[in-house]
Amino acid sequence: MKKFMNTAETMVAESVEGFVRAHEAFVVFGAERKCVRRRHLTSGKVALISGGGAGHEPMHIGFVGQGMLDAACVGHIFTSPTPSQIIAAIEETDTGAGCLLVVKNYDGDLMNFEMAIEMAGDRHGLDMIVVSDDIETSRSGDGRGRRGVAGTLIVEKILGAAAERGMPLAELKQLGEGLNTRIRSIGVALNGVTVPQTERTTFSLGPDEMEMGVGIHGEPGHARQPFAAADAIIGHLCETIIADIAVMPGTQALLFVNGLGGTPPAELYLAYASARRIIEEKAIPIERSLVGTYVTSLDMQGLSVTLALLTDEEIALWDAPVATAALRWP
Amino acid sequence: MKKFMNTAETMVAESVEGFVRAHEAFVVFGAERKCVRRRHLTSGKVALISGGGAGHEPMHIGFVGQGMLDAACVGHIFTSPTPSQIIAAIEETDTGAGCLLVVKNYDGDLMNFEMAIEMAGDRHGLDMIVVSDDIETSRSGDGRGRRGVAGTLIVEKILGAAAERGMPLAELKQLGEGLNTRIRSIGVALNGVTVPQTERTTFSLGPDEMEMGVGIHGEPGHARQPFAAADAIIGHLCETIIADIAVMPGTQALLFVNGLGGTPPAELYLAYASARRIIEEKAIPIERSLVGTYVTSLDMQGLSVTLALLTDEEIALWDAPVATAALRWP
Amino acid sequence: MQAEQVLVAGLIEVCRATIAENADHLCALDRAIGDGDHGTNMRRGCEAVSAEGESVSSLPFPDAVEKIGLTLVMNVGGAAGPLYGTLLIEIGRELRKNGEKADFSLVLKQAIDAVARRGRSHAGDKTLLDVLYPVHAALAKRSPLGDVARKAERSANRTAAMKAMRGRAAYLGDRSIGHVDPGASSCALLTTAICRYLGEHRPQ
Amino acid sequence: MQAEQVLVAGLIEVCRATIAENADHLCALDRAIGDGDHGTNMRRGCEAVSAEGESVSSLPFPDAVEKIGLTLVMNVGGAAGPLYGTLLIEIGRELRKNGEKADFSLVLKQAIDAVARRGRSHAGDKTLLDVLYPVHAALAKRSPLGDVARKAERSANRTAAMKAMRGRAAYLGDRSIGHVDPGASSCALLTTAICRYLGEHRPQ
Ligand SMILES: Nc1ncnc2c1ncn2[C@@H]1O[C@H](COP(=O)(O)OP(=O)(O)O)[C@@H](O)[C@H]1O
Ligand SMILES: Nc1ncnc2c1ncn2[C@@H]1O[C@H](COP(=O)(O)OP(=O)(O)O)[C@@H](O)[C@H]1O
Ligand SMILES: [Mg+2]
Ligand SMILES: [Mg+2]
Ligand SMILES: [Mg+2]
Ligand SMILES: [Mg+2]
Repeated sequence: MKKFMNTAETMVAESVEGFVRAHEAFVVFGAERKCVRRRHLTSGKVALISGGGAGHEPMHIGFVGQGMLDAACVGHIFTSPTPSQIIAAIEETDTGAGCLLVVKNYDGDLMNFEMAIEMAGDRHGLDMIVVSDDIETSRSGDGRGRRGVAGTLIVEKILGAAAERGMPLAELKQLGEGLNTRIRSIGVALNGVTVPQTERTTFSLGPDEMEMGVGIHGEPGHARQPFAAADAIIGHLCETIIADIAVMPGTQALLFVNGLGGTPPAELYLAYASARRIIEEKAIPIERSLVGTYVTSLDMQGLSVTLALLTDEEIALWDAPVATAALRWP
Repeated sequence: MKKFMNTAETMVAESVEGFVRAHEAFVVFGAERKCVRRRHLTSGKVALISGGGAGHEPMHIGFVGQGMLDAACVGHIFTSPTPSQIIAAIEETDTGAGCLLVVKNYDGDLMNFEMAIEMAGDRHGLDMIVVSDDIETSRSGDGRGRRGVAGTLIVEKILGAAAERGMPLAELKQLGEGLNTRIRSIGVALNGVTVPQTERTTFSLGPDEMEMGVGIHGEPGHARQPFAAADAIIGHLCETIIADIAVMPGTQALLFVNGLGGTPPAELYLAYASARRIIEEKAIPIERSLVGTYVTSLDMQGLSVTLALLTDEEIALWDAPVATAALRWP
Repeated sequence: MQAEQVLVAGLIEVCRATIAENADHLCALDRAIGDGDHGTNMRRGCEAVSAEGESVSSLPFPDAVEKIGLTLVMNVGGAAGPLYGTLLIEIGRELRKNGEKADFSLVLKQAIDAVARRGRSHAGDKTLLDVLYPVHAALAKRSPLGDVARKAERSANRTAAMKAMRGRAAYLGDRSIGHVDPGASSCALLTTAICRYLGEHRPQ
Repeated sequence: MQAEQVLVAGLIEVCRATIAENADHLCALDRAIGDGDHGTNMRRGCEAVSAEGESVSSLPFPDAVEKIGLTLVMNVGGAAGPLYGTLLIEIGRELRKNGEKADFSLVLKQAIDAVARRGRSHAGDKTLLDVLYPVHAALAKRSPLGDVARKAERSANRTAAMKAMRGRAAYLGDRSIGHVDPGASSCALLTTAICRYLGEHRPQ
């Protein structure tokens, strides 16, 4: 395991410290460093709060800033933050209109955010939206729901813009829930990852193998397959997505190719070219695109493809200004 | 070698195609795809052109756009583009004020850009600036000069802003040359890289080894060392830089921690925290920061640290608006 | 110190030691079907509780148990924090509600049900509930502590045959079969440690 | 077809084939002290020239050589493109300048000097110049073609002992010692192939 770190115990704290120092124009630490929050809050706006385990950087701290999140809580690696952190974020950012908590669909995350709401709900207007875009985990049909993965970025961007425009809490929740039904992601890994605390690989792949359907916690996916050409891999990912999502005539899509941490930009762009070709062949028009390393699984080599079907209003919210460390446009 | 690609022959073209499609608001292909250029040129402005081998993405194509480059030429992997490509870029972007070519200091790049200037110099006002920020290659003192690595981004950003303000060709060249003397970079790699055409690793490291002083072409560096804690590695990099650069009282620094392709954001931020601590201990104030994967060496795990000592004017040019795929601020 | 305070301090220590010894093993179980951190999570929780050990053990027993639960919730994160936290918070609250004469097995039942609600989970989902329910059953029929511990161990091992329906392992579907659930394993380890301690220090 | 046209077409083909056969070896040499692409670069150049073979070989000999050089420059990139390109462009130009009676060894000398200027390099810098200069010397004293080829091979091998002062290998400093320079090697391979072809088809 070769990682740029000092000790496994201090790794997350040192990395978040570097993040905050590098982006001090956007963010500051909350009290006791329990969360990272916007430097300037907008009074009377619903606060948008997210969080999750570390190991997915730049998500979520990289999405804190004007037009997106108000605060993010970072847990230990692959471990949901505690209610104590979430309550701190609520207390620092609620300026009167309440807080919407954006939670990725994992039992651990759900339970911690729910406990925070139970503990702080008497003093704040709070609600929660659960993102569950990972198609692979919907297959067995047990109704456990999907994991929340890269699609979370899209939900946070669009809700962030809506909150900035003054949308109240209940409407934001509704917007987010509608959106969540129209976002699908699926991932592929070329290697497992090493969790620094244990110095062990979560799974290991041979030189000609890949793991299909992985999430962002180093968990194995649904099938190990022989490694293949990009068009074959991306074709499989895209077709799985398209088969699972209800494409209406007039639909506009956002295509997001996301690197899992160890895959360089050139390969992501090649995968994007492939995905775009395949999806356009199915007569789904790609109106917006995002390519980059935004939602990671430590240093995993691999990528995920996300397709979101958006309304005109949602496209406008996607286009609205954002000023965060990871996403920025005027 | 597991890479997202179809064939080694088509890899670069497919990746650049994906890039252009993903960022069509900023860029278009030049004729015959010999270069990638801004969608909207500014008439009467000096055109800033750069280029180099592929394998360093998002450099340089990711820097094409308002406030930075007018065009970039992409060669084969680790191979300078040809004069034919460079001339095409010149012809597409010269709106009357001439072109400044930003070249990284490699014999191959130099010769190809020089031949382009010889071949097109009668029809266009042309000049060239050579970036050579890599400290490791200055050590043997043979006067070969240094390689151009991550510092190229800083030169291109600052010259791009100056060109946008209407600075004429000769002054731009002078600005760039002055700047180049005040930028130093040094890199470390945790693995070698595989060039897809040959399917061989450029060098291979044991599980406890690292290579110090690497460039961005998979070349070995100046020494193989046992892998160490981040503070020790980054300390060595920073001290080498500080020992080589003339820090004046009142100096303002830009600190840039750059990922070489396979290193995730979390580790880069940890390295940044470490570098910032070490450099501030030497009483060099860090006024600006950049952390991310901008100048890569295929999928190399590793990073480089760049320190640039800037004047007030250069800081203002760094802060000036930029709208490219890789760097964007208002 | 009162007997109860000694008991609380002793239990805190015996749990901490058990988890510390088995943390690597729990991580290995979690690596197979989860994200490899269950041992680390549990250790962090036990250390946080230990650090507060003195102030906690000076509280009345129900308050001490509730406080331990809250400390777990506020320090562990992940799934384990809210689950073990809820278990202890509810045990503490039920004990307080029912006063001196509380029937521990009824108290435990209330708390386990609260854990199931918290996790939206049921017996057979391949979680720590698959140890908690059998432990409750054994206590309800007043089995000796040694038998309770053995039942906990056996129940944990039986999760290997189950297909996970909750927690990260559920995402693996059938691939989760054949592995012992880490939460079930930590629960059995803690049950055994507690039973042994009580057997030695508070013979029934 | 005229004899000269046949000659040009034959030389193009023999160079292409030599490089195709040795491309992997040249990449391996370049991997050791450069960036591993010299074989790929040379092959791309030779294929581009081959593709234009017919139109090129219909030109007068000096123009054909210059055109080949230009094709290399416009298609190869890297260091090899401008270097081999300059060599052939200058040979073509000098031949044209000096007309029918041109002394090839003088022409070659001019062209090699142009290559050295292009690369800001000298004999002993561990580059293809360390083959070109000895080849010129052998031609100047009218050595038989077989000897010229052998001298080229020996000179390429001798670059192993040199410390690189130019090109990517120069960045390695002393670590470049002990490896044959890829450009010198391709130059010797091409010299040998050309000498053999001329020996067979145009006995002196
Ligand atoms: N919804 C749930 N209900 C009951 N138990 C659960 C649930 N989710 C997870 N668990 C238990 O938690 C254990 C995993 O804990 P841990 O690894 O600490 O958290 P995380 O899964 O967040 O990494 C599982 O082995 C399982 O016993
Ligand atoms: N400045 C120079 N002068 C002369 N020859 C050079 C120079 N730079 C490189 N070379 C030659 O070019 C060869 C490398 O060519 P190639 O690998 O195709 O290009 P690149 O180094 O750009 O990848 C070297 O082995 C050397 O012989
Ligand atoms: Mg976890
Ligand atoms: Mg090259
Ligand atoms: Mg876990
Ligand atoms: Mg080379």
